[in-house]
Amino acid sequence: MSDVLVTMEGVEKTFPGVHALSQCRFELRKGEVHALVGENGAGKSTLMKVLAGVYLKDSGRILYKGKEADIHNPRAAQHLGISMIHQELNLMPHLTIAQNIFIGREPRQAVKFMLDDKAINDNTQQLLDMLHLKLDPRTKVADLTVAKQQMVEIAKALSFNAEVLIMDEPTAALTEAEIDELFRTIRRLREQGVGTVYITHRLEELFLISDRVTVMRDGQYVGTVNTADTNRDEIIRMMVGRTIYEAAPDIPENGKQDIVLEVKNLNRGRVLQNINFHLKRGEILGFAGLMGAGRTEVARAIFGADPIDTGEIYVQGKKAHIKSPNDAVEHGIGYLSEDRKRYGLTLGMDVETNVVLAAFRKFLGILGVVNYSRTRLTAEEFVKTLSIKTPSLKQKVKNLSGGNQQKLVIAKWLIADTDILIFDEPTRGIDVGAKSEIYKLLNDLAHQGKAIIMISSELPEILRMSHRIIVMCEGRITGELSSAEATQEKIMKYATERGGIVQTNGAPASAAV
Amino acid sequence: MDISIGTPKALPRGLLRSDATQRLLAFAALIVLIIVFSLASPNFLQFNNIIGILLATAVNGVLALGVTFVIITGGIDLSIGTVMTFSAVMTGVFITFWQLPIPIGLIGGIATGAFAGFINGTIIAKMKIPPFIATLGMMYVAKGLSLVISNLKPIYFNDTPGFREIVMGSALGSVFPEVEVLQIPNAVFFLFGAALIASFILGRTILGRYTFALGSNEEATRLSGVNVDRWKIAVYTLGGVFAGLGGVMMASRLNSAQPALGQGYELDAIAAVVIGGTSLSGGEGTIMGTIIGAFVMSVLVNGLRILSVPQEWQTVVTGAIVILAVYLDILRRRKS
Amino acid sequence: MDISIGTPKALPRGLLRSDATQRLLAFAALIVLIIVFSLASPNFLQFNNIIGILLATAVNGVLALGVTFVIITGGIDLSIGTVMTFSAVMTGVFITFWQLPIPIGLIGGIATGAFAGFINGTIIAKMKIPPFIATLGMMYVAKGLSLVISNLKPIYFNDTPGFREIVMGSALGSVFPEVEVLQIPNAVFFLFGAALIASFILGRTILGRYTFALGSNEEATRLSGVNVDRWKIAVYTLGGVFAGLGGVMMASRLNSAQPALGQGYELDAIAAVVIGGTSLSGGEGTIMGTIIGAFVMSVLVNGLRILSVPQEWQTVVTGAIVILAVYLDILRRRKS
Amino acid sequence: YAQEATPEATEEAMEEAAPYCTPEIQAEMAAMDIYIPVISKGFQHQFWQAVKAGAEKAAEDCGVTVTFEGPETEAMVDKQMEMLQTALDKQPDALVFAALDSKAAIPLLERAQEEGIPVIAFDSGVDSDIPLATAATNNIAAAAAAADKMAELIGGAGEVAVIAHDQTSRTGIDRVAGFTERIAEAYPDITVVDVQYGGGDHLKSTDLAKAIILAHPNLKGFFGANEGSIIGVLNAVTELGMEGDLVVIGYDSGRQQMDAIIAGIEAGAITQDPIGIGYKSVEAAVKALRGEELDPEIDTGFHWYDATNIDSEDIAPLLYE
Ligand SMILES: Nc1ncnc2c1ncn2[C@@H]1O[C@H](COP(=O)(O)OP(=O)(O)OP(=O)(O)O)[C@@H](O)[C@H]1O
Ligand SMILES: Nc1ncnc2c1ncn2[C@@H]1O[C@H](COP(=O)(O)OP(=O)(O)OP(=O)(O)O)[C@@H](O)[C@H]1O
Ligand SMILES: [Mg+2]
Ligand SMILES: [Mg+2]
Repeated sequence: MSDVLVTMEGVEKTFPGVHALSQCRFELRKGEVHALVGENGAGKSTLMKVLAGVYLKDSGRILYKGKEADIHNPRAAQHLGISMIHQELNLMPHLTIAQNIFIGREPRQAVKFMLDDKAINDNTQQLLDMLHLKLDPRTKVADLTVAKQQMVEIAKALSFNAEVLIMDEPTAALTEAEIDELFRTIRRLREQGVGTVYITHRLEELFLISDRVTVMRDGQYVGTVNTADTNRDEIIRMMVGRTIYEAAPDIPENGKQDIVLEVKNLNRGRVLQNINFHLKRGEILGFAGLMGAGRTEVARAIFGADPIDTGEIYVQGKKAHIKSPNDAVEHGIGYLSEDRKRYGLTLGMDVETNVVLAAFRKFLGILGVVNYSRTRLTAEEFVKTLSIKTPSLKQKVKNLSGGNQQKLVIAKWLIADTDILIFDEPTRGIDVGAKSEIYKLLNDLAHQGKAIIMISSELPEILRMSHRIIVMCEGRITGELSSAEATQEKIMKYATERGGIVQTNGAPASAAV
Repeated sequence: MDISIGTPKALPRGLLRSDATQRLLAFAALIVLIIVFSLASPNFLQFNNIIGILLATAVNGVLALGVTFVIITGGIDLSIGTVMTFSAVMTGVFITFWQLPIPIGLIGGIATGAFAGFINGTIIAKMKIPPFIATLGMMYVAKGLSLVISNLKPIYFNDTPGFREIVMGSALGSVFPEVEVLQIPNAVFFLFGAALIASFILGRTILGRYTFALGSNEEATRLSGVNVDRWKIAVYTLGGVFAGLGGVMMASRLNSAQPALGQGYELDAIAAVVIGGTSLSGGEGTIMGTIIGAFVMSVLVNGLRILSVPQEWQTVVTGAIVILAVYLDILRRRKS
Repeated sequence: MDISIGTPKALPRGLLRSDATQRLLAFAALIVLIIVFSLASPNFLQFNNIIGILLATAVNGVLALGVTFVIITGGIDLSIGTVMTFSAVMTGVFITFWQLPIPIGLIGGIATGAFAGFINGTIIAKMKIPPFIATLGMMYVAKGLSLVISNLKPIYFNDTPGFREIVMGSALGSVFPEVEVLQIPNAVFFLFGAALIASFILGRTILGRYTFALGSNEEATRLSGVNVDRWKIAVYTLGGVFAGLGGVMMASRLNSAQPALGQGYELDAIAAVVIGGTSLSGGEGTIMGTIIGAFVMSVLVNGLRILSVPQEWQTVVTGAIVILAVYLDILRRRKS
Repeated sequence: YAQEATPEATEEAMEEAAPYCTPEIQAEMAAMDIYIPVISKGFQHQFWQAVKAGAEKAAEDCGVTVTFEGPETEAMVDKQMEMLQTALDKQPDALVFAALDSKAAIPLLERAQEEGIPVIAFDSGVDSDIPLATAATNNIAAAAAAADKMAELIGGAGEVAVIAHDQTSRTGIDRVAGFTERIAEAYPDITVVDVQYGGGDHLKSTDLAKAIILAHPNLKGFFGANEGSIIGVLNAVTELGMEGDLVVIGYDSGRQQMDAIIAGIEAGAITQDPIGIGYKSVEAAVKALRGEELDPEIDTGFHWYDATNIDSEDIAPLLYE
């Protein structure tokens, strides 16, 4: 018997208007971490969803341990020992962590239909301890931040003791410490012979964790290489079919520019305490910090998405009363949320509507009649500029890949043409090619005189893009650095005055999963 | 894969295209019903009965138009039936009690509906009460107020000559008095006129766009800087306008405002909307679908009556057809 | 950074805690109503009237229990009112027409409800028809069938001695015949017994867990390998069981099965559930809340009647109170 | 005041009970394939089912076809108009109709007249001379008779209450008005302390009646203005253990009410002759079709019945279980 766990051959999958997978293949061995990379919309998630029983393939074969497997639903996949962490969070917010982890296979009491909640909680506690997560199994998932929810998803996937573990961009919402912990866990699993599929856009992670890399492009298999025998540039070339020139954007000096946004003594419960900062014309102001530091809260408070307790906001020197996002837009502030599906897009509507949604008032004739020829032209123009992959302007946004959805959100705010733009994790889940396009875009916007706040959990990105960096911790601003003085170490020092979700004394876990 | 815009101009606009399929299929169901009933009874396809069907559709159709907007936002309006009645009663108050001229009475009636819708919208948007509950409350309030204001008695328009002719007269027919097939009551034109306006609002105006956006993802719409509260109130107010129009049509047709009527109409209207392919979870729907849905309902009821099917069986069949019609629509969508 | 949950073990369990607050607040509203009515009328707090309120709550409360499950899954059941009637009619068929023994008749009645619920669930889960439509269809079908089967006539249980005593007798009272305050009709114990069972199912069993999971995120539940179709069917079937129980209780109280009754009961039951703090968007809810909600409704109606408030005003007040009660609940949640 | 509540008109109506439709007429009609739709005010209630039974009996006797339909509630004026319109579209030979709102129906009745379709009204009249005859109970007089009985049985003084089915339907309004107005004008020592409406729903009427009884401890009598309402009153009395403490007077019949009357829990009730209404209306339609002159008023009468005469020949045929 060979050590091949999964073989997928000739897999085809079409969605209405999209040929998502064509003649795709993939192979996973025992005890390897197999990275799957490709541009947004390349079909990575779709291929793995076929393996996990979420989508039915149109044709092709899946061999599991050498035998043809019929994976027609998620349960069938679970029975085979295939477990998947989805790109989108798939949790029940009203249930507790423990209830989420054991959904579908709850321990029962002597009477079969009765639940044994103590066992659920105890087992979960063990699991969380093993991952060094300081979480109470009885906490409702709705009360957790995205990052913590992601960790719960990971804990859940691990709890299956699966032989095949698929992780679709698990680190997109995580910070360094958590990623370290995750990698430790993955390595431990590798030793136990688990085969892990690891989808990511953070190419540097490939070299930290993966054994082999498979590259996909436009729904097709491009190739598989041993990580040890390749390098970043080669992978990028395989992904995009060309070389990407990753020049550091120039950061123009802008010390003399006027202040367009000033925030004074912003307070909101324990989440935001005494936030004071200003933003200048043409400036990119980076917001760094660990997850839960309160950066999103700052953005939402400025944008009027959440009510504030106290504090003042000045736009162009004048005091602004921002009670709702509508007020914010009227004051020329735009906000791109970190969770595009929930807060950024009307997924059931088409591309055209989504890109003009924040700027409809610009396309109105008498009686509130929408000038569709103008919305179409504008949408077309921006879809082209940002090279958003979509079969047509009338494609429903939910059928676009994650990265293209993100570009759409950006297009939306570019059309709204606000002077102040707050980008919350603008490159989360975006491929390298698109990322460099977005960096360039941010730069151009700053050059055009827009004032930009960029919230990011990726330190290299923050360091590369920002004129100035504000570091937050626990709802307070703990430091400010100019681009010249900023380094990863300094930022981390400000950002980690106390431990994160992962215990810092994390002893290497030896217990078996 | 087709990068960027592909051939947008070659394709008919996506939204329109899917609408077209939808219309075709719901329409097919309607045609099947009509064929079955025509074969089963020679009385079904006579001119008078067709007019009867059109008339029976008029009020429910107009109500359904308003609910279409509400349902596309992902909401529901249980109050339209009794708000319709309330509007009819207020029309009676204006015209019969206060002796105001007919046009003012009609506008007053419609404004009453709009006002009730505005209250619905305000409760929903500002107090964050789920639409089901807010409009359930309004259903009771409007019902009670209709009875209180009318003093539990129908208000008659017998002393207002011409009131009945507003919907029951035939403006077209009076131009061609000798052509029988043109003796179509105005109610029918009210229905199709209202449908055209609704279609225009939904398809061409900002209100229509936001109606869809609210239903698709309200939070994302809010975070796009749209004043969702205001637009939500506008949608429910619009629903109220159609309920008010239904009310004055009802009053004109019966030449009286019947205060006890109305409850239950909301279910027929909602059924029409959903049969017409509008999704209760919001974000999609068409006016054409709603009109066809309304006709499916009234052709069904009329046909069963023409066939003298016992009433209790009519109820059973109606229930089954509602489910079936929606199922067909779902099958169609799954295919596409 | 103190990201994790502070002192988890010091806090009471999250779910329980929020339940407790919810109960307390809905309960407070109930108490306020009771105090107001007691002050307004000396007749309100007499023993017989309290029993009257309890009895008036019994059927609606039992129906509301079933709907609670359905609503927690994010669904709705508009058919419970007429399914209740259908169950009552079938109980009549079993006991009066077929002369089956009472226990079998009762079980048959409840099974009828369960069957209707099962059909609802199947249509919803397998045919993917929205609950609103599926149960709207079932509402009509059950209503029609009740009339058909009973041949439009009430079915009497006069020849079945002891049938009326099932809910109207007082098992407790007969043990202590001389103590007046213990002469509590069995219906009350049925209600509380059913509530206990419902509470147990919701809180302790696998069905309860999946009820919450379905309402919280159905897709995630499905991706976790749960057979969501099967559990959804189970939830609607359970709703049907409670409707069936309501039906036999109704039949016993009226000593007859009245085939024309039932429509409209679903709205009262849904209102009770929502007043009790269960969210129509699913994922949360409690049995205790529903019971309190049912009492709020019946205390309100009873109090207004005791005060001889004219009916049309009762309707207005009921509407306003429904909105207000839900608003209070929303305010509470926003605070917490 | 009148001890015998039955007005003369009723006696008259009872006399001409000889069936009109002989086998010859039956054959004649059958040959013509006559169709007569009956549009009623309702169909789910026992009363209307009894009317239907009468109409179907007449149809059988006279060799014609009838269909019977009515809206679900008496509020549904427009639904009834649609039924009427559909009925006319079926090109009937005659029409039998009970208007929920007589004014609203006039245009359609005019259409019937134009098309030469004879119209017979029943239950309550139509404000028009189109119907050739009207077979109806005078609900006001009937309820007034109930008031007289009530006064007699409670000794001419005290508090009484009323539960009716509907505050807007003609029958609901007439019966409540007939009762309360009679009390007001003839019995100054009697007060009607409460009038409430239970929609004809037995369960709601029960809870309602209970609340009224408890709110008015001195209540001496209770009038239930239709079957559902009186069953509610009876249930309330039974559940409160007050059998015999209250004078309960009902309307119409039905098994439970009849049992209660025999058991002495209910003093008695007013019954109409629903079967007769149905029968006579269809019969009148046949007469009209045969070109006969019709008596425009067919009073089908009402009767007081109690434990003493419930089994009598006069009453028993009027009651339905
Ligand atoms: N449910 C669906 N319906 C229609 N089209 C879909 C659906 N899911 C995915 N697609 C399309 O299939 C293609 C592949 O998408 P997929 O999500 O697999 O990409 P991906 O490689 O995971 O991209 P990303 O890195 O952005 O997540 C895309 O063009 C996408 O628009
Ligand atoms: N739904 C919630 N319920 C309770 N607390 C929350 C919730 N969401 C966020 N918080 C808390 O609010 C604080 C700020 O969170 P926020 O999301 O603003 O952080 P962030 O810096 O943007 O981090 P991230 O990288 O996760 O977006 C944290 O303490 C977090 O625990
Ligand atoms: Mg993906
Ligand atoms: Mg954030």
